[in-house]
Amino acid sequence: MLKIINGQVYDPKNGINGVSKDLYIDGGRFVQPVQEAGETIDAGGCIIMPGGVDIHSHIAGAKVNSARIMCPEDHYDHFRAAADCTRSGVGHTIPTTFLTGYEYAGLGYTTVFEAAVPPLEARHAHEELEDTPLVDTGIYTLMGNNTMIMKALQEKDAAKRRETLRSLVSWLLASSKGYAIKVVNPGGVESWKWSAGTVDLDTPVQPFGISSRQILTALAETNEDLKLPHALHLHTNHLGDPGNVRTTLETMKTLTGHRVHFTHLQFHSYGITPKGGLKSAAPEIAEFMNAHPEFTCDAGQIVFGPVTTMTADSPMQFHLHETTGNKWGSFDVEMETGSGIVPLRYRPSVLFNASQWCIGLELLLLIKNPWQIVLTTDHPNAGPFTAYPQIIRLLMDADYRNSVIETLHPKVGHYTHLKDLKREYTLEEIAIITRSGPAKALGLSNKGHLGPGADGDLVIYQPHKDKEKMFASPVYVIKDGRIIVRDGIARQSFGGKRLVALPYGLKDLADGSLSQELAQDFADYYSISLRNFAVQYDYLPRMEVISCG
Amino acid sequence: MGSMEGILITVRTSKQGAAMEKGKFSEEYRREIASLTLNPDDFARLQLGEEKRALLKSSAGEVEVICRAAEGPQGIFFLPLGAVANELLDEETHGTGVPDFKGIPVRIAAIAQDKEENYDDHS
Amino acid sequence: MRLNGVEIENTFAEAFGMRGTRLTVTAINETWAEQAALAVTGFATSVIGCGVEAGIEGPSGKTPDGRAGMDCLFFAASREGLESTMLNRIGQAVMTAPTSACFDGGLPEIPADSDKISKYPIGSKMRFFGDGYQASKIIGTKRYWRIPVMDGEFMVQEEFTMVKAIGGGNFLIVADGVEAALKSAEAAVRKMKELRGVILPFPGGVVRSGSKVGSQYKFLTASTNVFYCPTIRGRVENSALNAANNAVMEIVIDGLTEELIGKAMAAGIRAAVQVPGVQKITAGNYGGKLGKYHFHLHKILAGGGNGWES
Amino acid sequence: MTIIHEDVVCAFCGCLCDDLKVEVEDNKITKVNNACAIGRNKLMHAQTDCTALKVNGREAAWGEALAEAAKILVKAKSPLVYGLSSTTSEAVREAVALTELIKGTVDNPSSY
Amino acid sequence: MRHLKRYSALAKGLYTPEGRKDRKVVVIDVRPSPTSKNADIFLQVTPGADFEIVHVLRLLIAGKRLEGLEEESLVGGVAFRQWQELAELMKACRYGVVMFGIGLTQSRGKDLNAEELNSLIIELNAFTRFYAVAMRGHGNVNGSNQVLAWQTGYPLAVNFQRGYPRFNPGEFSVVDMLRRKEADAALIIATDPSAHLPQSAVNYLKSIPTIYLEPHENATTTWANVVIPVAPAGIGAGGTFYRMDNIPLQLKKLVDFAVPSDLEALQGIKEEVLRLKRGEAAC
Amino acid sequence: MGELIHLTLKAEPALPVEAESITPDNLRGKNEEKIKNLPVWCGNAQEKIGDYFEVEKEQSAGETRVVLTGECAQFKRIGQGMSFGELVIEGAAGFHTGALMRGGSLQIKGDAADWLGAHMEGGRITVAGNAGHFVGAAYRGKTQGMSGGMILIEGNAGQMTGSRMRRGLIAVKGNCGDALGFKLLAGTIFAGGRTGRHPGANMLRGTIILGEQPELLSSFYYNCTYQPVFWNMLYAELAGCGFFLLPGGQDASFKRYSGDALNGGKGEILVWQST
Repeated sequence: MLKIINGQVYDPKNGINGVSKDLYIDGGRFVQPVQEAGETIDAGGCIIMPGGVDIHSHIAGAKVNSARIMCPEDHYDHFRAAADCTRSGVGHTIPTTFLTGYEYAGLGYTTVFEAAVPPLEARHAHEELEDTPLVDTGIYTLMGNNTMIMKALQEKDAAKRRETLRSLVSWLLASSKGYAIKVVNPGGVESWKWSAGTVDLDTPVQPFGISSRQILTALAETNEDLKLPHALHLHTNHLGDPGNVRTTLETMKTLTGHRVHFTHLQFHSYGITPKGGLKSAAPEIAEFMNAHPEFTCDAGQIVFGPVTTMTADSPMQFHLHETTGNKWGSFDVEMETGSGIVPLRYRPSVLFNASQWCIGLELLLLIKNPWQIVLTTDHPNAGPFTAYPQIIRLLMDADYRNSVIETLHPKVGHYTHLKDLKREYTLEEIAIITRSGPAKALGLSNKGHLGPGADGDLVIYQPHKDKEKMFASPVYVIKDGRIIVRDGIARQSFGGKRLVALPYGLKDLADGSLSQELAQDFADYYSISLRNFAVQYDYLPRMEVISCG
Repeated sequence: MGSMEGILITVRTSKQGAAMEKGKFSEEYRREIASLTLNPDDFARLQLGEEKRALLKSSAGEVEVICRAAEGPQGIFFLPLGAVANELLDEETHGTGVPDFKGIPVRIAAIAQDKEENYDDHS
Repeated sequence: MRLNGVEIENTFAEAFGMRGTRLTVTAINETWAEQAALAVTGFATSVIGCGVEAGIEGPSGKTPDGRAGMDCLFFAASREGLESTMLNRIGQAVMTAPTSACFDGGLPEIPADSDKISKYPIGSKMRFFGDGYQASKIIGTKRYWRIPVMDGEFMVQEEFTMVKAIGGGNFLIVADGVEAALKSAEAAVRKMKELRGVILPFPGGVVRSGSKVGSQYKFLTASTNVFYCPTIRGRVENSALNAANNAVMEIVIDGLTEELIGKAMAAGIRAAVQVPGVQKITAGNYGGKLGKYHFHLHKILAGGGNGWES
Repeated sequence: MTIIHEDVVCAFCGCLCDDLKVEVEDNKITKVNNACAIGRNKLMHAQTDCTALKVNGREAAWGEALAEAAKILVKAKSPLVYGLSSTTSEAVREAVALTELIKGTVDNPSSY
Repeated sequence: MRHLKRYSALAKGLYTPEGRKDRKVVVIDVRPSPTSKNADIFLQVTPGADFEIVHVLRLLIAGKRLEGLEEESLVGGVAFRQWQELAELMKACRYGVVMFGIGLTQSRGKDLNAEELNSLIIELNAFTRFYAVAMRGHGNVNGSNQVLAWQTGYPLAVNFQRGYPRFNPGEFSVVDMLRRKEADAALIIATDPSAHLPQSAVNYLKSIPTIYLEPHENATTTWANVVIPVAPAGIGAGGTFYRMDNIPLQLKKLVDFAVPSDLEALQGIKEEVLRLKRGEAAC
Repeated sequence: MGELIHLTLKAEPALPVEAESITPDNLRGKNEEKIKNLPVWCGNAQEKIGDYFEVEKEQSAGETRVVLTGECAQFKRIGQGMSFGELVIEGAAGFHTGALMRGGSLQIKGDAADWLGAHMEGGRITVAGNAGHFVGAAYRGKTQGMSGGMILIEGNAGQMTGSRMRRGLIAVKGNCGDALGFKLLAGTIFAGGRTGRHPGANMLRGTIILGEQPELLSSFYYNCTYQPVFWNMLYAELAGCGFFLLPGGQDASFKRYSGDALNGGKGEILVWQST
C-alpha cells in the first residue's frame, strides 16, 4: 500500500490535467482511495505522470547484440559500476541490458517495446529482455519479408488466403511470443537478398512475385482479423531516401481505413530538390495524418551525436555504409528477414542531418492530435533514448528550439519549415506523447494512466524551467507500486513483465500451428526443426498475456 | 634414423573428437592426440622404427609422437590439439590473446631403438 | 652635425608600416639555392611598380633540411598583398628551380609572443598544384607539403610568418659628382648588407631616381624628386641642392623592426661619409604627414660608434 | 521403460543439429540416431567417466566444496573465470554475475 | 560434422532445390581433406599466407593492378591465375558464403586475417550478396559471446576489477593472463584447459587455487583444488545454446544426473560468496 | 619553481598494479603524504601509491619532474593522459604507459609493455629498451590511434606498431613485428631494422620508412629511388632529440612505394638503400 499525496497530476486518459490529487497503489495497481495507512510520499509541489511507454526502441536481440560486439568503442567511455542492488554496464548508444533497464527507469519509463525481432531469433530477444530490469517489455515480430507469408499470398482464392494468413500470423506471433506485427521495407529485404534493387509498392518480389502493396494490405487486414491490441507497425519502403514522401503517401492511401502505426515517420517524410537533395515533406505527411485518425505514428527524432543504426532494412543499411564508409554488419535470417548495422554520427553542420532534425520536430509540431504521434528516437537509430528529455525541451520551449536552429547548417531554412513553427507543447501534451498516447496506440488498457486498475507505474518530477532537467531526473519513479528510482539512483532491481498478445481465435499461445503445406516447407527449408521453433515459456517467467477480441 | 625441420599445425580431428567423448583417459584418445600426420615422402625419409615413434621439438618443448603418413604437403606436420601438442606451444600471443597454434617451426627426429625400450620400461 | 667633416642634415627619414616575411630557399647546392633566391627576389624594387620589395639577406646559417640555402626578405604594403605575391613568387620562381625547397625563414628578431606576428598560408594553397598527388608531412610541430615534380618532390612549408614591419627608411648622399656619390653609396651598401633583418631593395642597393609624392600629371601619384635633381636645379624653386652638388644617390631600407632600420642607416651613413667628395647626408620625408616612422639622422647617429644604441 | 526424445539438439559443436533422436531406457541413453560420430559418442558416453566432487584431491561434500570455492574467490585479488564454451547461456549469465561480484576477469575460448 | 549435409554444400534450399548441383564449392586448405575431395575447386595453400591471399582477392575484386604478380606467380602457394578465377567466380555468383574456421585466426595474422576477410565480404556486396560465417567449435561458445556482450558489452576478455566491464584481448584474455601470471585464482567452467592451453599456461594454473566445474574425468580434474561434478548441458541439464549463426535453441534435459547443473553450481557458489561478503561487511 | 618527486619502488608486486594516478599533473603541488595516499589498483583492491613506493619530494628549478626508481613492469597506465612536465621511469614499464598522453616528456629507461602511447595526442615518449605490441595504436573498435606527439624507441617494437595512427611520429631503431602501420591514417613511422609481415597493409596516407627491404603486399606500387627532402628534416629533428637514425644520415636514398592501393594508394613506404 503506497499513497502519493499532494502531487499535481497529469493523467490525460482520465481527463486530469494538472490537478492536485492523491493516488493509491495496492497490489501493484492503482486503487480507489482507501483509509488504511501505508507508506506515504508527499509530492507537494511536484508533477505526477504515469510511467513512460516507449512504443519503438531497439534494446534486445540478435542485431542489438551484434552491434554491441561490433562497436566496443561505443562502450569505453560510458560505464556504470555495480552497486548494491544494480549490476554494472557499459554503452552509450547500445547500452548493455542492465544499463538499458536502469537508464529507462531513470527517465521514468516503465514499459518498452523492442521493435524488430525475427521469429527465428525471438528466443534471443526474450533472453536479453529477461536481463533488462525495471521495465515491462514486449517484442514486435517481423513479417514483412517472411517467405511463408509471401507464399501464402500467392493463393488466388481470397477467402482461403485470408484464412491461411490468419493462422500463419497467429502462429508466428504465438511462437515468437510477440506483441505486434512488424513490417520493415515490405519485400525490399528479400529483394536485396537477390541483389534485385529497391522495391516500390508494386514491384514483384522474388521468389513468389508478391508486391509490397499485397503484403501490406493483407497484413493490415490480418491484424484486424486477429483483433491485435496494436496496429500494424510499419516501416515503409525507401527509408531515408529523398523523395520518399511519394511512397509514404501512397502507402498511407493504400492503407486508409486500416489501423496502422507508421514508425519513425521522420525518416519517411522526405521531399526531394531538383538536384536530388533533401527537403522537408513533413507538412504533406502531417496533413494526411491530421485527416486520418485511424493512423498513429512515432517521430524517430534525430539527435546530434553518435548513433548506431540498426534495422531489418538491410538494403538501406548497405546504402548507408556505402555513403558513409563506416563499418557495416549485415545478417541474413533464413526465410524471414535480414538486418544491418552501421554506426554513424549526426552533425548539425551537415545539411542533410540538420534537415532530418528539423523534419522530425516539424512532424511533432504539425500533427495536431498528440494522441496520434509518439515521441521516439527509434533508439539507437536516430539517437539514444536518453535524449528524450532534450527533445521534450525542444517541444516545450520555442525560444530554445530557435536557438538550436541557429547552430545548424545555415541553409537548413531553405529546405525545412521548422523556424516558422511557433507551437509549444503543454505538460499534458508531453504526457500524451510519452505515455498515454503510446499506451492507447498499443491497446494497453493498464498502461499510460493512473486510474484504478492501471499498473502502479508513476513518475514524480520536480518542476523546472529547463524542461530537459526536469524530465532527465525524476524525483521518484515507481513501478508496480515499488520505488525503483529515488533522486536518480536505482533503489531496487527486478524483472518486469513480458507483454504478449494472444491473437483472436487462439485458445492459448500453444494453440497455433502451421498448415500441413507450410509445415512441409518449414521442414524442407528451415535449418531447424519445427518442434524447436516456438519460444518456450521458460523464457517468459513473468508473462502477461493480452487477450484479443 | 632420419630427422628434419618443418612446420607444425595443430588441428582438431573428428577421430579425436569422437575419442574425446569416450573419455580423455581412454587409450583411443591418448593415442589420437599423440598421432602426427605427415607427408608419405617425409615419412619415408624419417626412417621410423616399427613403433613409428618420433621426437618432435619446438622452442617451447618436446614430445613423443606416433607418426602416420597421409596425403599432404611436404614439410608440414599435423597434430591434434591436446595435451601432447600443448607442450610445443609458446604462450606468446603477440597481444592478440591467441597463441601460435599453427605454423610452429619444429624439428622431428625418429626415436632410436634403445630409447624406445626405455620408454617401454617407464610405461 | 658633421661626421668626418660631412654635414649630416638635421632631418629625418620618413618610413611606413609594411608587412614583412622571410623565406629560406634551399637546394641541392649553393648554386641552385642562389638561383632560386635570385629569381624569387627578382624585380622587386618598389611596391609602387612591383607590389613587393625584396632582397636576399645572404646564405642561411642552418636550414631546416640541412642543405644549402638562402634567406630572403619580402615587404609589401598589406597582408593580402604579401600573401598573394608570395604565392605567385614561390610558385613561379622557387618551385620551378631544380631541387629547391621553400621554408618559412622565421623571424627570430621578433619576440615570439609579439602581436605583430601572424601566420599566412602558402603550402596549403600551393598543394593543389599536386593535382591530388600532394601529401603533407608534419615534422616537429610544422606541416609541410610535398608536391610531386619532375625531379622528385617540391617541399614547401604550409604556413609562413609575417610581421608588421617597416619600409622606406632612407638616406641621401649628396656629392660633388656621380663618381663620389656612387662610391659612397657602394661603401654604405657593403656595410649595411652585413646586417640581417634589413634589405636594400633597389639595384645594387642604390636608387638614383628618388621620388616625391604627387605630379603635375593627374594620372601619376609620384614623380621624380625634382628637389634633388642636379640638372634642373636652376629651374626648381626650393631645390635642396647647391651649386657644388652634382649628384645624389639614395639608399632605401626595409626592415623587420624600427631598431634594425636605424642601425642599418647609421652604419650606412658612417661608411658613406668616408668617401671623399661626399658633401652632405640628408633624408627623404614628407613633412611627417605620411609615414608613421621617423628616423632622425642625428638621433640615430648619436648612439656613438654603433648608431642605434641610444 | 523407454523414452524417445525427438528433435534433440546436439550440444557438441556450433552446428547444433537439432534433429537427433535419443532413446533413454531407465535414465540411461541407449540409442542415438541422426548424430555424427562425435555427437553420438558425446551422448552415449555422457553418463560414464563422471568425475567426483573433490576438495584438494579428496572426496568432499557439496557444502564443503561451495565454501572452499567461495573462500578462494573472495580471497583472490585477481580471480579468473574462464571456459563457458560448452554450457548453457543461463549458466553463462550466472558466471558473469559471479565474476562481477568477485571483481574478476571472465573469458572464454573464443579469445584464442 | 553434419555441416555439409545439413547446412552448406549438400543442403537443398528453396532456391537450390538440387542441393549440391546448384552450388559451386571451393575449398581452401593446407592439405586435402574429405571436404576438399568433394569440392569443385580445391586450392591447396601454404600455411600462414591467409592475409596476403585475402588481400590479393580484394585487389582483384576491386579491379586494381597487382604489383609483381603474373599468371603463374604463386600467392600462398597457388598460381595467381587461380586466384583471378576465384575472384571472378565470387563476383559472378548469386549468393556466396565464406565459412571460415579457427585456422584463420590461429594462423599468423590472427584477428587481422578475419578483419581482412570481412573487408573482402563487404566489398563483394557491391556486386552480389556475400556473407561470412565463423565456424564455431564448441557447442555454445557463441552463446558465451552473446551473453557476455549483452551483459558486459564485450564478447570475451572482460575485466571487472574496477567494478565495471573493461575489454582488452591480449591483456584480459586467458592465455595472456596466465602467461603473465596475472590471475591468483581460477574458476573454470565447461572447458578443459589441459586440452587447449599451452602447457606452461596450464602449469601456472596448477600453481594457483583452481575451481573446476566439469562432468567428466580429465587431466584437469586430477589437479584442480575444487572439482565440482556437474550434469552435462543438453544431456543432464537444459538451457539455451546459440548456433554459430546466432540462432538460439533450447536444449532439453534427457536424463537425470545426481549432480547439479553448471547453473545450479554457480548459483551455489554465488550465494556462498555473498554470504562471505556480507560477513566481511558485518565485521 | 618546480618540484622533483622521487618514487622508489619498495618491492615488485606479484600482481599488476594500475597506476594512472602517477602523472606529473596529478602529483604536482601535493605533499609526500598526499602523494602516498593517491589510489592505485592491484587487481580488484584499491590501494595506495605509498603501499608500493617510498615518496620523496624536493623543490627544484624548472618544471615538475617525477622519477620512478625500480622495475615497474608490473605497473600499468603510468603517465596515462599526462599533459606536461617530465616523468622518468628508471626501469621497465607495464601496459598502457603514456596512453592518451597529451604533453610533456616520458622517459622509460628499460622495456615498455604493450599499448605504449596508445591514443597519444602530444608530448614525447622515449624508450631505452624494447617496446611491446600496439605502440601508439588504437584500442579495439576505435578507428584512430595516436594523433600527435612522438615515440622514440632505441630497441625493438612488437606487432601493430602505429596501427591506425592519425598523426605523429614513431621511430624504432630495431625490428618491428607484423602489421607495422596497419591501416595507417597519416603520420610517420620509422623502423630501422627488420619488419614482420605486410607492413602498411590497408594504409590510407602517411609514411613508413624502413631500414630493410620487406616483402610488400602487391597493393604497393614501386615508384622510384630518390632522396626525399623531408627525410633530411626528419633526420635533423630526431638528431636534435639525440636520436640518430640510419647510418649515412641525411644523404640517404630510398625506394619509394605507394600504397595501399585498396585504400586510395596515397600512403608511402620508403625503403633505405644502403649504397
